[in-house]
Amino acid sequence: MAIDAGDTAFIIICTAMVMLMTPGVGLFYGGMVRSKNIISMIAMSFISFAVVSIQWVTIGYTLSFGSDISGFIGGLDHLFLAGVGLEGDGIPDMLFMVFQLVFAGVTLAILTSGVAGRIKLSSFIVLGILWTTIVYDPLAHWAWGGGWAGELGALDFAGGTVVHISSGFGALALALVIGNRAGFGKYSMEAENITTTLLGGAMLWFGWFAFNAGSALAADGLAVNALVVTNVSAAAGAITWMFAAWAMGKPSSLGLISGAVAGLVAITPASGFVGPMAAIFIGGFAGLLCYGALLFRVRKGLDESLDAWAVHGMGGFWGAIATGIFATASIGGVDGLIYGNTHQFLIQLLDATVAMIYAFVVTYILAVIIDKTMGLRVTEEEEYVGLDISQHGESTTA
Amino acid sequence: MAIDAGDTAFIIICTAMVMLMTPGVGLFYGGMVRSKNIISMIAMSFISFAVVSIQWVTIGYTLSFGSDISGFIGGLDHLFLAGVGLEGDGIPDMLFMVFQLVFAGVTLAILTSGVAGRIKLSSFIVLGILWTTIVYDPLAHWAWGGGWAGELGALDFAGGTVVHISSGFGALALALVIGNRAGFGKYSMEAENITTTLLGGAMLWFGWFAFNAGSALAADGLAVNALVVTNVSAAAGAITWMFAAWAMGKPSSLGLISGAVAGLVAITPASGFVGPMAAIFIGGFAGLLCYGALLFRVRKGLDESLDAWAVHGMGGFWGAIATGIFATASIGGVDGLIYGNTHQFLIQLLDATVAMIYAFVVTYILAVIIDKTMGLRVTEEEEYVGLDISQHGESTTA
Amino acid sequence: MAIDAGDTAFIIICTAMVMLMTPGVGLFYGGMVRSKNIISMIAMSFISFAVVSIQWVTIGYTLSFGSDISGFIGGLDHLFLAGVGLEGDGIPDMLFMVFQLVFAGVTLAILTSGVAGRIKLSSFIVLGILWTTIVYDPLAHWAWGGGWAGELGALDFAGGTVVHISSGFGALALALVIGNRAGFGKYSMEAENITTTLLGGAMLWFGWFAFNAGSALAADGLAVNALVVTNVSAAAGAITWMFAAWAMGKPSSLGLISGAVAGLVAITPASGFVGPMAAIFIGGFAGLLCYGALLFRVRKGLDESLDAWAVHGMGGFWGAIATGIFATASIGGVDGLIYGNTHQFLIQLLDATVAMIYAFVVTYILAVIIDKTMGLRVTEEEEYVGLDISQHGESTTA
Amino acid sequence: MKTVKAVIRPEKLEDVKAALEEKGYFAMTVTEVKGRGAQKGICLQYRGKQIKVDMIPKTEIEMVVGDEDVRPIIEIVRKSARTGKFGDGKIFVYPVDIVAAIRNDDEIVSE
Amino acid sequence: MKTVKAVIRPEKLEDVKAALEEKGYFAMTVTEVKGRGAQKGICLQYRGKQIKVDMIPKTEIEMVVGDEDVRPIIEIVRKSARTGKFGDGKIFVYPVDIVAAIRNDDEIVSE
Amino acid sequence: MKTVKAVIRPEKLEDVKAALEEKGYFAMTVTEVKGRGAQKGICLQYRGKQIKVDMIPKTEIEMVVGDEDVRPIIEIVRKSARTGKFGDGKIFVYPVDIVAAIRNDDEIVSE
Ligand SMILES: Nc1ncnc2c1ncn2[C@@H]1O[C@H](COP(=O)(O)OP(=O)(O)O)[C@@H](O)[C@H]1O
Ligand SMILES: Nc1ncnc2c1ncn2[C@@H]1O[C@H](COP(=O)(O)OP(=O)(O)O)[C@@H](O)[C@H]1O
Ligand SMILES: Nc1ncnc2c1ncn2[C@@H]1O[C@H](COP(=O)(O)OP(=O)(O)O)[C@@H](O)[C@H]1O
Repeated sequence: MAIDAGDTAFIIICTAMVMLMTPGVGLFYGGMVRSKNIISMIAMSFISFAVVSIQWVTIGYTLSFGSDISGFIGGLDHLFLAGVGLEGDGIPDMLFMVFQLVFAGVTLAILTSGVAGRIKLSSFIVLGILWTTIVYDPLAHWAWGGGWAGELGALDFAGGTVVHISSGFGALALALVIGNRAGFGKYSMEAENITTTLLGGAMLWFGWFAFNAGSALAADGLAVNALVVTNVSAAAGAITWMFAAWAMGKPSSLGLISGAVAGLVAITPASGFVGPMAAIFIGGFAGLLCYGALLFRVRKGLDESLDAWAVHGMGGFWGAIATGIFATASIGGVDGLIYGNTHQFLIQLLDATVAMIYAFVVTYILAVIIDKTMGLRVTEEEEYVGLDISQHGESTTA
Repeated sequence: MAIDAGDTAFIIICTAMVMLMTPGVGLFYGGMVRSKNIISMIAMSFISFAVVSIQWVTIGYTLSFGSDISGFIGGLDHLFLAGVGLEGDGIPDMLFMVFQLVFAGVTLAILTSGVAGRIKLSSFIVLGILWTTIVYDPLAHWAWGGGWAGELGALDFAGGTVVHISSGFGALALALVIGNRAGFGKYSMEAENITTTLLGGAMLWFGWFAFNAGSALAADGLAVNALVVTNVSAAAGAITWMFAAWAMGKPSSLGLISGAVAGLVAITPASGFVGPMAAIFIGGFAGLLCYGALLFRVRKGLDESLDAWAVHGMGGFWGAIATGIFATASIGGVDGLIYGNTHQFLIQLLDATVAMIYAFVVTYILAVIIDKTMGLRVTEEEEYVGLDISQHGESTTA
Repeated sequence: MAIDAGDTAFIIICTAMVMLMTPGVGLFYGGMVRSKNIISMIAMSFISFAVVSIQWVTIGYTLSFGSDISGFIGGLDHLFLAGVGLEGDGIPDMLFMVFQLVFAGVTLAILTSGVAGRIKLSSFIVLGILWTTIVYDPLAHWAWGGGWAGELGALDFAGGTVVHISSGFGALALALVIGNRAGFGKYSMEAENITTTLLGGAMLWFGWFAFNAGSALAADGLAVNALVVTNVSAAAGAITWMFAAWAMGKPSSLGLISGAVAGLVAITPASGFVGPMAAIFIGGFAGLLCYGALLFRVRKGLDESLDAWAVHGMGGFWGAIATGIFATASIGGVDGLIYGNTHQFLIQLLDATVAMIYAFVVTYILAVIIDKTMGLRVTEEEEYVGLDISQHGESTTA
Repeated sequence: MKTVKAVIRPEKLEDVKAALEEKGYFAMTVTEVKGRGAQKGICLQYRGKQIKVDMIPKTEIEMVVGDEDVRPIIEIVRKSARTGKFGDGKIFVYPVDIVAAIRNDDEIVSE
Repeated sequence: MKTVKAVIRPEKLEDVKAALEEKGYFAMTVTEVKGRGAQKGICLQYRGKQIKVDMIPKTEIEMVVGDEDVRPIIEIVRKSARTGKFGDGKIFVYPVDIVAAIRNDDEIVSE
Repeated sequence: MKTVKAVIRPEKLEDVKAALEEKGYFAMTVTEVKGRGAQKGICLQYRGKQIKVDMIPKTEIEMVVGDEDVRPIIEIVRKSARTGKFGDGKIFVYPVDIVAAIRNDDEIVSE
């Protein structure tokens, strides 16, 4: 099959839209921290994207999509993009490469939230490069690059395990290693720039259409299905979280937008396999589940600061399972539990569990090593004045 | 005709871009209210989008595009998207459905401006669901779903009556029922976050390209024409409003961006029927007309708070008429008044007038009913502290 | 060749994305000035876009793309878009026209940075219309409209000379004529809204994909190549500038984002001619070069206020040269210096030098004339209270 | 010399400024603050349970004036800023020892 | 009447407010400020050379109270705002001549 | 003890801080304010009619110091903040009764 202009147009634009999610993550998280750390949060998203951009075109792509080695990792045949050309099947190979690049970039940006307001910039850069190489790249290979999970038949349409379970449980591990922010639980650490968070959330919602629909890799009915279920799931998540928060107090806008993100996360692996009515349930349940996880996390006194674990980790896990429950052969060719396919459900459970354990354990070890060598955390005084000044020499008020 | 990848790519992306207009509306309006209500304005745009997303895939789409009942409303054949598949003519039916969904979402968001800073959140949610069902859905059916207006030959390329007259005159009715903000005309209620408004305006301008060009439902010459006239009209509106404001005082940036929106509104129904030079006139005149309407509204002491009536209502009315004046068969197959087709002009006048009356009257009655039952307005104290705190329990300064 | 839906979809969306770069420029620069001038910076970007939109459809397009007159300028055959139809080769002629329009708009917006915080609005409007007509339009004609540079074989894929050298050296000329801001070098003039700048930078990065990839005018392999090298170059520029700034002090987020823009500028002319590995070098070197140029400018005590010269002027110059060095026939059909084609290198050098001189000299003369007639600069008191209040009657704090 | 410091409703600032101007009092310094009075802030009824919103945005006006101007200013502010509801604010008067201009060497030393 | 003005760590505001409330002190005006103390700000070690970060965000609480309340308030603020590290802040007490309500004509004149 | 409060041009803050530091005066609290002086703000000529821009952003510096430091500080601020044009600002000096540290129990009580 030759290059199709429609499909190529589609994936080029989707690539740009997914790229916009990375600063979107930065703004989303930046609004949630105290003003003294807002530049740091946004800057880390840009830095994540920049370093992954270089890592991916040199080594990352080939580790993920090079010829399979034991189901675990890709070979080095595409080192420095060797053999990745402007020809391809429907879309150029090079376009597939860059579409995958933007996924890797945004995943690392999500990871930053667990260490908000206390990580040393230099250590973050080193950690980030290593993390994307030894956590993200294998996971991408497993699911999409010919690795064991894909071979087994695990379904992950747009990255429930690869992007969300990895970053969510990774952030949890990081938060455990780096420790709570100074004064956590004693001082107020309320979101200080909610409008920034809402703007970031809007950018995420927008970009997510490309994230999921683009994962069809063609402008076809499957892409349209992904588009529709993505939107419906986000809306349902926003609504359930909002009402749950309302029942316990006030319907905060942070709850609303967090619920939308929860819905978006949960539908990600499922978006090529389920229909709109299932999506209402998947998203609506994600809103409740992730809100519950957040409350649990707070009760435990754990400073996984901006809830990547609760939203991306737990939401991603639910999404992987939900794919095994609600998948229908009429859309993606595979049936799930409710259509009698217990097998698929078990595969999903296995895949999600392995991804969760791998991401958590490897991230934990990596963080400990960096902590012992470079030191993961800024000094108390640097944390006190904020990372904007201490790491970047900048401040939002002149 | 089968699915075309180019057209499908186009409308998927357009859907995402129009979706972005909804938070764009939130930011646009959020910047214009006092800081104590900014979260409320943005949150209401997200809530509008979320509830309409669910309403549309359950009941709204079929009311608008189900098989026609007496020219007034669609039947229930597509309830819960029954029969809306991934196949279609050029683009999948499901894609048409979701492209229409984002229009319905942004329309409700525009409506919120009339009640800025004083509506009870719970009442807004109920009002919003009912409004989209009994005002928006019929209007969409009339114009595009096989209803009387479309049958009569009324032209509304991208929603001059459906989106703008409905929300503009609806906002006027709401403002009349809910009453002026406390202290209106006595206190200063200046825009407090102008850069936020400008950002929202940029998102609107951007999304409007998809709104109008996407309404061609194909990536063809007609879409390109819509793109070009949309931009030209926006530019002309920005310029005339700016100079009119300059003549009376200062060329405020709010005037500039309001003029751009006026130009965008006015060209909306006309964008598939007129050429670029007519668009300069349509947009330029819209800038002056809407600015005049705003001044009139202020003189009357009426707190239609953020001028949805002046800009969307009057701009949409002008656009519907202007379509009847400037339409040229060489672009959209129909001639207007200046090419001797008085008939078309009268149809446009009729269509716009009926839409205006329907939207105003039904919204008014709906608002009165909700006011008598749930109460539309917050208490004086809640209004005083602002909706951010009183409705959402949040604040922009920590 | 007939209209292709895929290509048309692609360029319509690219047009919208490039349009978004104009407010992106406004936000990018707006965050870098003191808060009393932020509205002014953003408003000037909108005004640039609005006036160029009208100029382009009336006279600008034909001056650039009308039938060639002596290699210098286009004839008046397309005055008021005469003969620009909805048919075409791959994409409609009208679409090519509007895609070019958004380039012209953003270029004028970049120019505003040289006179930040001290230009009279009325003078800027007059200057802007004249500048786009006598500087931008000829340059566009030379490169893409059949003018001498294109005929000679100069390569400028997406506007290195036309957009960046012109605006960068133009801004330098303007800054020299208008003089430094009051108190420059004595008072602190630090960026006061860095998050706004980062948001603007994100919009630029996003839009630039369309700027460069769209310049292929088709959704094909060449567009994909442009997309990939654009991203890689931006990432490399961000990284090198950040580390250079780190070596001299702190890795500021402003440095990071400025480096990304430097990388984006430099790859612009080269994006259809070089591969990803060359792009790493081009962008990485641009980060260092532009940072060096900035330091040089500061040492000279010259208030080219927001470094359009250092980033766009010098970055664009480097990009033009780099195209002549790294071009490879396997991508764009032409080889550069490293493949032994000295000739191409010399053409690039000539083209960039002529563009630089032309832009600088003509802008300088134009600025002097306007200064002598209307006066370019606001009064000292107006500058002191800020352009937001003095030119627009608005303020960011109510 | 005395400093008159008035904490008022933000939306009353324009009225207060206008009323002061009319009587020839121009010089002032204005700060955005938040505050609560003896009423412990505002209580919003919320599903049965009360939510107390303290720390309401207020505007603080500070004017350094001659001793004889204190009374008239207090009256002007009261008249122009009063709504009669809780939250109207307070006026505090402080002694000032020295008032010195920066532009030139003008100085007034109290006593 | 006296004005007690305390410059504290922003993150301690909630604690201080709660501690004051407990003893019946509600009325206050709060301002966001920046400041540095005699320690000349915080010194960050940065690649060998020291970078001084002065002007750290602080929160200023102002309470106008009767003379007899000054001591208790100082103690409460000290207890609730103290961490024992540099940067805890300072309390200043000023004399006040007049306290006047805007809502009604209530007034207290010192002396 | 006295409080010296200077309202200056925001762009002069760095100069004033540097000049004060040089003489050993570090401790200060800084607030963003807006203000107008006796000149009634700045008048912009605008198409014949004048537009008055009052309420120009200013920076307020507050320093609590010993009585003997008041004079030197006034002079330093004047020297470093003066441009000679309207809008340079004002310095006010207030009496202070008590200065109390929060970090420890240090206290100075003015006589
Ligand atoms: N004793 C006080 N000390 C400091 N500020 C006060 C005091 N009393 C009132 N204020 C300030 O004045 C504002 C208005 O006071 P409030 O008690 O609401 O007025 P009223 O008594 O008319 O209701 C408060 O928000 C607070 O900022
Ligand atoms: N003499 C002073 N004048 C004005 N403000 C002061 C003075 N001393 C301290 N402050 C304010 O108090 C804050 C905390 O002071 P600091 O010296 O850090 O406390 P500590 O002495 O406990 O370290 C400073 O940031 C400043 O705002
Ligand atoms: N009497 C006053 N009371 C309170 N603030 C004052 C007073 N006079 C001046 N200020 C403050 O000082 C600032 C500068 O005063 P200004 O009159 O402009 O100085 P100059 O007299 O040198 O022109 C004002 O903006 C205001 O904030």
